[in-house]
Amino acid sequence: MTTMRLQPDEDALAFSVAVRDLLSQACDAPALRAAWDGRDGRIPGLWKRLAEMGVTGLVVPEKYDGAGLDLTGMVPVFAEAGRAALPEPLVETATAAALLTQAGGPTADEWLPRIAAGDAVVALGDGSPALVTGGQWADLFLIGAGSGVRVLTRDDANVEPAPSIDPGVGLARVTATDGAGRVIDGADGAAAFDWACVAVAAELVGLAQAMLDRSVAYAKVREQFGKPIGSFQAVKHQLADVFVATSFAVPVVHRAAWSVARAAPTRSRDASHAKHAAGRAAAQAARTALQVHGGIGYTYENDLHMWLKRTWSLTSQWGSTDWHKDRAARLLLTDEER
Amino acid sequence: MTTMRLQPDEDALAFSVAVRDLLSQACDAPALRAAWDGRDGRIPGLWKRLAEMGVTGLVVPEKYDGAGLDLTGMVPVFAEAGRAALPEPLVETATAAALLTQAGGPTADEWLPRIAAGDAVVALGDGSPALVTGGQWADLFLIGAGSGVRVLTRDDANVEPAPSIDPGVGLARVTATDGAGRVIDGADGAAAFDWACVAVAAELVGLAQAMLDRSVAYAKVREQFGKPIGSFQAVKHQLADVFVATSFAVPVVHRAAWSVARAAPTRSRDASHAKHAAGRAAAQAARTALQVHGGIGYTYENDLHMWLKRTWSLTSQWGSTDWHKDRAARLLLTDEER
Amino acid sequence: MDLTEAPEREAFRAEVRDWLAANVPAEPLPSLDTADGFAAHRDWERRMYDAGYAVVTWPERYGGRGADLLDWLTFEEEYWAAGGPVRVSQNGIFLLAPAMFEVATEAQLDRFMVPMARADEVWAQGWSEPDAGSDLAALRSRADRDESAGGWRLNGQKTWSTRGAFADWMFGLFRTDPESSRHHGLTYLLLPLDADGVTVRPIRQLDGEPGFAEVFFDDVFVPDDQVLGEVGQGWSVAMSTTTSERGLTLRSPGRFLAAADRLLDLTRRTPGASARVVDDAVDAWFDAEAYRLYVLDTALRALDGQQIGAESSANKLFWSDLDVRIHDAALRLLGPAATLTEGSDAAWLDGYLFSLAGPIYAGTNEIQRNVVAERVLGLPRG
Amino acid sequence: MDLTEAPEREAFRAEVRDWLAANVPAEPLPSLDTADGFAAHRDWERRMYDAGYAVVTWPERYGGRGADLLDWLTFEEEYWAAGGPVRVSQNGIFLLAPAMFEVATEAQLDRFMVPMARADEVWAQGWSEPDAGSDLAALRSRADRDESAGGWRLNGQKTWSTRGAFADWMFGLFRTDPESSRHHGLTYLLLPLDADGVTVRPIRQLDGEPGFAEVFFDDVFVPDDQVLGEVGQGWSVAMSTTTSERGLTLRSPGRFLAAADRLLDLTRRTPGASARVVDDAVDAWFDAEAYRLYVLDTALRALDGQQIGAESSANKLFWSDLDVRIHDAALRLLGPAATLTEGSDAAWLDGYLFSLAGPIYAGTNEIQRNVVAERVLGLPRG
Repeated sequence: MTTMRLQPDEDALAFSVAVRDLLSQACDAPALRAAWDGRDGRIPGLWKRLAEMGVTGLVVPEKYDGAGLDLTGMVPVFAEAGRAALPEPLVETATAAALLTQAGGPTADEWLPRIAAGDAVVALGDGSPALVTGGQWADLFLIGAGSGVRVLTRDDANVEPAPSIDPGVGLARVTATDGAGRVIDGADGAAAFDWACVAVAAELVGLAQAMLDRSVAYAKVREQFGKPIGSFQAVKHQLADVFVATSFAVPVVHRAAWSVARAAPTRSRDASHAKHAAGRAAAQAARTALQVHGGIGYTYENDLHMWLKRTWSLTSQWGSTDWHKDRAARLLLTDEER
Repeated sequence: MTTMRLQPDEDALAFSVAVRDLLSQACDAPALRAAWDGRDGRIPGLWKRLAEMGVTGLVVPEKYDGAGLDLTGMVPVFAEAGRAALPEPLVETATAAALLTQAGGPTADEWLPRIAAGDAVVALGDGSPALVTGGQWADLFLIGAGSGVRVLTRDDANVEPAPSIDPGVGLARVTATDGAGRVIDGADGAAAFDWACVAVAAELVGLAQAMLDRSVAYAKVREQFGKPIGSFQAVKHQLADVFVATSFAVPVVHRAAWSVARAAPTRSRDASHAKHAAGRAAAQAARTALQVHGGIGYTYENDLHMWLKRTWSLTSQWGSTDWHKDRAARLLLTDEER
Repeated sequence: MDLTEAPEREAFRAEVRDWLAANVPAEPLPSLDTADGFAAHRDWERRMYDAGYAVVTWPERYGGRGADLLDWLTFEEEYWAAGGPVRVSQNGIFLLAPAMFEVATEAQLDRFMVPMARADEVWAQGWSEPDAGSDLAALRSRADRDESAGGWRLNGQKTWSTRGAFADWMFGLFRTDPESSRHHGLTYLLLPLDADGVTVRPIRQLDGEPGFAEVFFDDVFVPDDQVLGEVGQGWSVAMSTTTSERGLTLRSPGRFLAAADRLLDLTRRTPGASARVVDDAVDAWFDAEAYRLYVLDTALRALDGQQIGAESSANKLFWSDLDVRIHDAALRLLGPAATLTEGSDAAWLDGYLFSLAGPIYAGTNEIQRNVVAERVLGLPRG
Repeated sequence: MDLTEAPEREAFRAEVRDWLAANVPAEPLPSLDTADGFAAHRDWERRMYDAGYAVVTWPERYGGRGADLLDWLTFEEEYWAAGGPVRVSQNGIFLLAPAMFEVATEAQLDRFMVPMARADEVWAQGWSEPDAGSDLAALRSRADRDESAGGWRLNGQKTWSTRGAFADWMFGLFRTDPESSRHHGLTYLLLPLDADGVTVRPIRQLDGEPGFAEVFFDDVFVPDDQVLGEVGQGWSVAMSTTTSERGLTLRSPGRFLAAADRLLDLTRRTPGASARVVDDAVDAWFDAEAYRLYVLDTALRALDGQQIGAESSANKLFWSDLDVRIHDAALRLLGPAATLTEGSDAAWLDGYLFSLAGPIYAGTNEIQRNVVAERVLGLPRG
């Protein structure tokens, strides 16, 4: 009798499995390490392969050669990006596509096909100068300015790489050259921000699951005092707590995606709940992973550090975990009804 | 070369051992249960015995037949009161003695000898009506009113017992009859409040240690899965954490007593630190004790509940644990130096 | 993905809400753990039964309306939001009933289900024993075969029997094979607490009221038609119950959502509340909402025919911690009034005491973490 | 009770403060874990030595000034408050030196202490091995007797050797009795890292810099005069060290107090900081102060001739958790700037990475909790 469903649609889930398969080869640990030690932190050619697979165009409307997915279908894809610690501007470009789709007009006509084709990377920021993830790699910037959104091409902005412990997010300080760019009519920057927060929350859930999987695998093989450390209650219980925190963040992220896709009145509250729940779970997963790995997890040689640092990036960007709790508190405590 | 000392003086420690000996018989579990089921929650005759031992007069100046101890010497005695979950108005009456000693004058001349002799119980409150611990038992009330302190005899006030889950604190709602009582000249109510907070912090440390001791003893004998539950890491680590929290609260309480006794500029900050640290440790000890005891700890037949409920009383009275953190935060973040 | 509520479900929600608004007692009933309170709660259950709301998910022939899990979640949300009384028949309808519908005979269903639903017969549980708490498989209470009388004779003791002080019947596990050990040779039995040889000793809990009881058996006769499922299969029969106890049907989200909403109300009307407790209150509300979504997702997947399993231990860890945090935050907001046992806010203290049992019963949270680590994450046994 | 500071101590504090104000480098030195940084830190140690501040608690003949624990605490408070550099000679002066003063020969003291204090010889530690981390007694690196040469030949591997990448000498435990197991048959040896047969492989830590190293031994000769204490007594010699590592002398309160004060400053200049992180910052400051008082009390009782023991494990649990919380709160206050590796606030990220090692090395906190539970509380071993 019911048609209700909190999980993403089957086809979206199937597509995310295909994305996982691609990333498991094209973005495996050696490729990641190479990217981190490389020039710009990215994996050469991967963006184009994602485009060929249709990933960059998922949220682009069909008339622009995209798939026209809404955020609920994107969640499992972003989760795979997180699981792989993907060093590509997927969230940023997808959020920009959602924003341009909503606003329409000449900028959309010009850039949405390029995004679908994988020929354009777009990053978003707020104010000027702004600290922008993906900023080092972007061809176009959508910068929140007061109530409106300003479009800046690479020539309209001064882009200065911001050295981060996580080279895989392409962090940059972006300053608009005076008077450059123009404001897009009717672009809803606030909605785009919530869209991005849920996308990042999905990434954080994927990161948490990946760190939990690594920790469990290590705890099964690493022996101390003559048995696997995973047989000690102290280790078991820390990992069980991470599993619980992560499991209960997942439906929160799905629901927030629904609220954003439907522009529900609780959109911002739900988006903050998602970013907070996923950020908290990922932070707990990171601390536990390091503690379970012990000294080996503290080394650069071990792969774990790339997941830890991505977690630190994403919990502090797009509104920190604390910031989202504060925003939700304001929304919850001022309006009387749920 | 050094004469520095953070522990109470030897004679004060020796005296507290004598108090512990007295309470271990006169305030043992059966006596405590009888008091809880009794008329007024107190142990018949115990106040007089404490007076004969000199406990009620410890802070009373020698010229009023007291011992003239300062707060640093009282801390170990209050800790014993907490350890025994003593259902007597010791902290209240001692705080009143300290306040009357500081203020001097006719009220001091009249009441301090009675306090030393164990003929008077005094309680303190703020405003009217005020929720007052020991209020059910008090002969005299010292009520903060604006900047001053008002003295009320039993006849000057309407005293209405406030039903509490902890009958051993004699909680009452005290309302001054209009215009009754008079203000004591030069009484420093704020200093007395800090004095009481440190005294209660000492009690909380004693409660925490008692609950830890009970839990450790139970964990050694209670068997599940064929061995003592205390051999399971999950139980061990919870108890170890309680030990750490309690151990680090102790010197904080001693230092706060010193600051209060010397009217140090950091007096209020240190008093709040003590109430917070001890309250946090006791709350953690209570939760852990209940979890380690399991079902048996949840019963009224087991003695543990009296320590749990005293902890709930003292963490919520005299400024809750949260309240003291907030006060300290204001003091810390507004003044630049430590 | 689709979270829009079907029209017929919205209609059901509205119907339930109206009935509750008109029928939930304005004054809270006296404590379930007192004789008067117990009687008052029985009457309330009967009123629910007559209106068809006592057991909405049961078949109609037993007083239900064959509602599915979603309608049940809806009902629970409305029930707790309306301030409905605690369910005195909880042990029966949520713990025993699932096992009954699994393995009971037609005759047993006809005999027991309706009185259970009307609370004419209130059930106590008989799981734990003095030396078998967390380690349930260490049960020793035995049932010896009495062939001539066609039944079993019970000897031993149960403890922590919730509702035991006032209940009419008990369900529990007994060792029918004296040679057996651990999970083997146990049988699931049903017996009236007024049977010859049964002695009930109420146990006072933290609040001083007899919330549970010790039950002693001295050669108590239980006829064969009061055996639930196969002789010797008691453990597997019971597991279907304890799974549902930790899983969906005992700790419905509605109850925590209602408490979290009341917590936010208390926060709003507490001027000068400390920053931390306000933050903790919002955390608690977040997690109540997360629990609602998690259980909704589980229910939807169950309706979709998917197997539900690992969820139950994670569920229990989450709700039992959440329940404590909701009530702890409330008491901290109440400050000096936290320990008062009378007045409009005293319900928070009752709720706190109740919540403190959560991490202990139905398998301590330490045990649950072991279960998650070993059965879900596949870590080696200690 | 008396917390007034004696005049001579106040004078010492003032003298130290003045010297530091005049001498601590205005610009922070480059990272200790780079070649340049290492050299710069050596120079700094030498300046401290020449001024008599490198090892204040040591006897004067070795470059100290025979100060007691209280003066040492004072020195540390002033040192970290003044923003003094990390101590490159830390392993030597805080881990090795206590053991040296316990059991070393006059000749060994004369040979090693002054170069250690001047950082002419920087020491690396050789405790852990690939299969002996938390379980230190599982050490396998062996030292075989070479009677003719009058010494020992080392074979095996050490790992997690802090400062190993750039240090000159190593101290560590080796199995001199091949028949022995666990804590028995181990001997405490001192050896230069440029000796024949020693291979040092730097290990890059989280920040990408070689903070520690693996060290391989291929028939490395160590003469008898580089044996510290009795042959076969290495474990007890080392314990005096690891106790002081977890106890008083390695994690001085001054360092956490200074960090907590900087955290409060950061809080004050972070408008719109979330209520929770402000609260966590105050918590951290509270606990830094509690740690100062706890260590002060321990020191005073030690000076009073009382035995200090159980404190060390509780200490390590407390400061390692505190250090993480201080830096975690700071990064949360920095928000989007938290991950930046350049700029005035980047030191917080370095400090966070450093703090994350705290709960792991010198006996993981899981091990420490076992120690507290078993040795202090007397709970039965697993």
